[in-house]
Amino acid sequence: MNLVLNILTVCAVSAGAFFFMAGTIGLLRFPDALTRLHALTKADNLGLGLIILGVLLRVAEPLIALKLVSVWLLVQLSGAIVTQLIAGVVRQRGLNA
Amino acid sequence: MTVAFAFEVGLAALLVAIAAWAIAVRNAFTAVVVFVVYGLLLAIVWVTLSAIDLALTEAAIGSGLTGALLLGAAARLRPTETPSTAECPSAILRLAAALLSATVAAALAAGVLFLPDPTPTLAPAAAANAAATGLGNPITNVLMAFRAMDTMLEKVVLLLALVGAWSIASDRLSGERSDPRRQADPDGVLAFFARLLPPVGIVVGIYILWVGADHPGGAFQAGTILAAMWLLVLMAGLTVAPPMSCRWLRLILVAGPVVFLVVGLGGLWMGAAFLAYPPAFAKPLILAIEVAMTLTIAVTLGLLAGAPEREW
Amino acid sequence: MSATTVFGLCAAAVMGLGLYGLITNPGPLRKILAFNLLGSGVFLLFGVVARRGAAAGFGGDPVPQALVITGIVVAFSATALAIALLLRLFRVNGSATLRANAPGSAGTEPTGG
Amino acid sequence: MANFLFGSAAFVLAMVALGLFRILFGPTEADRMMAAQLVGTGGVAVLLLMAVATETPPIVDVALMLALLAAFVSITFVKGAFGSKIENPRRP
Amino acid sequence: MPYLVPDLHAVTTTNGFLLALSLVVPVVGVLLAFFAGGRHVERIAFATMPLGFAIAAAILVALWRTHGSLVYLLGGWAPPLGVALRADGLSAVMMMTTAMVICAVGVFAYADFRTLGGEARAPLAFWILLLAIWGALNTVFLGGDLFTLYVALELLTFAAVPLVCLDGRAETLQAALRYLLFALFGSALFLVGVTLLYGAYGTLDIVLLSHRINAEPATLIAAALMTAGLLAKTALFPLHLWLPPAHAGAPAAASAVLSALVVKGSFFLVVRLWFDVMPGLPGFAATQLLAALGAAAIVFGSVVALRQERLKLLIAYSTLAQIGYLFLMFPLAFGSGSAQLENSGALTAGILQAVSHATAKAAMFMAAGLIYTALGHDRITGLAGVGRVLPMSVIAFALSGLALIGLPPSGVYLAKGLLLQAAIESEQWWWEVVIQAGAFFTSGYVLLVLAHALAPADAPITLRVPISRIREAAALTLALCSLLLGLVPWGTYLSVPAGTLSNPLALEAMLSALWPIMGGGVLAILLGRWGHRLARVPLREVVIAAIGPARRAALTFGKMFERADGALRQWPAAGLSLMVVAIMFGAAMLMGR
Repeated sequence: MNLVLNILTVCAVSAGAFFFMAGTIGLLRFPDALTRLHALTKADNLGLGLIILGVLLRVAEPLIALKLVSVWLLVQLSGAIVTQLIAGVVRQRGLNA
Repeated sequence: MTVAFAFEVGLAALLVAIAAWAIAVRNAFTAVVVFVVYGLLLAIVWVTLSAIDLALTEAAIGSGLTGALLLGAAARLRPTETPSTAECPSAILRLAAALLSATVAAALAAGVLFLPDPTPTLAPAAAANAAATGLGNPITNVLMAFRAMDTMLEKVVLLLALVGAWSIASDRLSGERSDPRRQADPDGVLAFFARLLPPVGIVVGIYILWVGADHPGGAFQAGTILAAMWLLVLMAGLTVAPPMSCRWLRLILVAGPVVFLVVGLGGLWMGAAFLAYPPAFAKPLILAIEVAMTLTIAVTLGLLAGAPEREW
Repeated sequence: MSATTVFGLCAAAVMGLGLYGLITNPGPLRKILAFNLLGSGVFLLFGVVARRGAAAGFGGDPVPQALVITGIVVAFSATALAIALLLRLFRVNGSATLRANAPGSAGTEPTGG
Repeated sequence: MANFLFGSAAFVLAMVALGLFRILFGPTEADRMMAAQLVGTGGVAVLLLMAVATETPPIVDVALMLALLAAFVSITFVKGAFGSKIENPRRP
Repeated sequence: MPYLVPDLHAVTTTNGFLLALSLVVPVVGVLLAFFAGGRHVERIAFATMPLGFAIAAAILVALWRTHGSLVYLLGGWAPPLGVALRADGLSAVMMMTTAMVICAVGVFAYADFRTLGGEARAPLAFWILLLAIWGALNTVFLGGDLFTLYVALELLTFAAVPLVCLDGRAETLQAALRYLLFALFGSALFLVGVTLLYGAYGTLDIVLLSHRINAEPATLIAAALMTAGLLAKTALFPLHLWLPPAHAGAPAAASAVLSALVVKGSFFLVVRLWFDVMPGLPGFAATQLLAALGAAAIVFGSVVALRQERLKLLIAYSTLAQIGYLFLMFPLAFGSGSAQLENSGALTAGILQAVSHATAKAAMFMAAGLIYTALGHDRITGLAGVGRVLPMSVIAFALSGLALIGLPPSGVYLAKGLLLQAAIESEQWWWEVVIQAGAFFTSGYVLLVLAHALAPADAPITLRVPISRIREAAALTLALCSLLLGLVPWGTYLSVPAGTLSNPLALEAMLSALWPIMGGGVLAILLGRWGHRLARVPLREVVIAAIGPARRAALTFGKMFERADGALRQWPAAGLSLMVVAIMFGAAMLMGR
């Protein structure tokens, strides 16, 4: 059982780390602000979600599990809001200014 | 060399690189963004140094409120962004500054390397006296009991900073005043967020305050969260900060230190000592002070961090 | 070489950078930022001292850790006051510079009263 | 397992550090803000990984705090970006 | 008597609660005043003043009766875990001075900062900040723990900075911002030192540290950085960039507090650090270096003061010079036998200088403020006739000037005697020269102002605003205090070597003060700004022919100093100076090891 959990954790965390890498590459390589924003937030939120999933498997206490889930929800929420707002700024100022 | 150690070395190197960047970069806005990143990394550093209380404080203050304050100022000061060349120190001055700073830094590094081993510590003393307050978090013990004077004075420092910032602010002038409610869009994303997040934030704040008695957390961290939530609501334009003439606002601003002083003078009156707690009531008294301080800190920090945005 | 030593040296480096920035950066906002870096270097050094003093089941000496919390509050107050002054100066003056008006004069006209 | 978790934390941190180049290149302030947002998310991930790696549950509280305040600085930025157009300093 | 008893196991002494009260009373005043606001602010301030004064007096009495020091353990927690408050003779004397100056300033400021009608910002802020400065200074004087002292020092700064810019003009805002940033620079250096000391010794308690400390590298680095940081806050030359604009631009009542008291806070901490925490550490070279900076401050501050056009700036630069005097005692208190700083007559002299300067400078700023209010300007060349219309103010200025020059029985006269004696005993003749020369410079700028103020007016002067007698009386009282300080029985609180002092009221003593006054007259004639005043001198051609070349040479010299002052007060130069001072102290201490 423990071994299975370990393997699952390793898989989830590795996948999460991979998505972080994808987000970073997107942030660095995509041509303009809006596409970069798109790449970054999606990949990162997914990456964080997977990492939290991997971490959840190793946590026994329900309070901590609750906190982990709230962390993910909070990051989702702020990510969504901030993306919208920053996109607004980009639209107002133009892509390169 | 373990993985953890490699992680720590990498973290330290990254921290120094980012600090150098924040100093070297030309544009003030970029410098502030880099500083925010620095604050986030510093929070991780505090975790690796087993100082969770400090990580909480840094996460709230370093990257949160200070970052917001500096960012707001950078946005305001954008017109002055290009300083006249006369203001930039000459290359010789910069070289001299670099040499002298490097000398001082080297001396400090030597000081660090020469620190005695084993290090003198007060941890055993703090552990031995923890029973006197009944609190499990040694840092709360130090802040609220052993060195309560510092904490009380620090609250006065906060109040004075507020008095200073307020004393130079302009009075509300008609026409010049920009009511945030007029600019804000009540149905916008920000307003939605500012309605959704604060309830969560208040719960987390109360939790951090409550847990601070026995685990990392405490009044200051909780107060900072509440301040951030209040600022969020203010920025979304859902409400306006009350004017300084408001009686209850002033009551909250002095509540923390006043409760602290009353309890402290109570200790003096009862024949113990100023700032001494009667053993039987130590924990409830400390918690009462912390609750009052949390409110005071929240409002003071909110007003201080929001100061650039408003006419009082 | 232990982790505390690494972070201790890191603290010294950050302080050096803060000092350099405080001296050479022309803009007041950048000076305030450099002061914050300098302060965080000091706090980091305090944290290293605390970590070295780990004993009695604590991960670090709680006294310096508590001092850092007080220090952070004081540093934040300082930052807030400095920025309030700076923005006020900008509003009144239209510029935000620390340069004395002309070398050789005291730069200000004193008032009485 | 602790080593794997620390390694993952180091990897995420390295990715975050790479993302910082976006602050360097810009070109817009929005790009720079995005990179800071990345550090926030990445920092939360690193902290959670460290919490399980060192088996120190209170670290989760730090992550919670970061997650709660993640949007705060960005919102200040957005307010500043709009606000600066509206208000101009009074010149003597 | 700095902590005579090595009380490693500190206990609260009888009457120790007075120490806690002396901090609590001003803080309660601050909180109440902030909450109550409006007209109540002044009432609360004026209720706090006698109370605080009484507590300071009670501490003096308690110390006199115990012949030792008062100790109070806050919360009952003994150091190193807890924080102790300690009062020795030095702190008691400084506390009493503070109480006196604050009360006098309060009386003086009432006319300027009275709340009329609704609540106004400046008065509310002024009274709150005044009380906060009081509380912070008392903490500085009593604090027994280096970190508590750091917090107190920051409290002092945060209370002092807004006082500079109460009028909200761009110049004062800039002065306040420079002051704040440089003070923060200094306190950051102080805090680094605190960190290193904690890391090395595991305590920040002054008494415990003094027993544990030894000349390790970390300690030396800490000592050098802390000293440099404190000097930046004290504005010792060449770290004075913030002082002249801040002290000259503030409202008169605020200038009086800033110049008289606030800089003394960090000076007092230098004394605590060197005499109590680490008396054996600085060594001969570092004490010489410190006094050399002081000597440079005297020459520099005085010459630039003589060149000022405005009275308040002249007084601000005179503060710069007077700060220099405070540091002359360090090499003279250095016992060559014990190789450490000793609590001797020289230390007493330093504290006496601080007390004299506090009272005299507050009086000077008050007098200058009244002159400014009455005339609407404070150009020195335009002061003619003031002596006739504002006699009490001019007398207050003159008396405080004479007190600073060292006319017996002033505190400075006593201090000078003690310093000279220490210099002779320790065979440091060069400090004798500096001490004697210092009085010449002081009398130079005092005479310059008096010569203008007492000259007959070109046209009858009408006062813009009537000046209340109470305000003039406040200034005059402080000036008289300063002039009579030599008559106080200092031996009760400070160490005064027996039988060293001649009767200060003897004719001989009076005559000895004439020399500096004459020398100062020459300096004033050579360096001062005279406007058209010089043209009225009888036998003008003869005089000009006689002094012309000398004056031209002196003016070139003076211009050079002014230019150097302008360069040193640029931010990067001041920052570099701070680093250089820190490194030099480190090197000097390393040499003295």
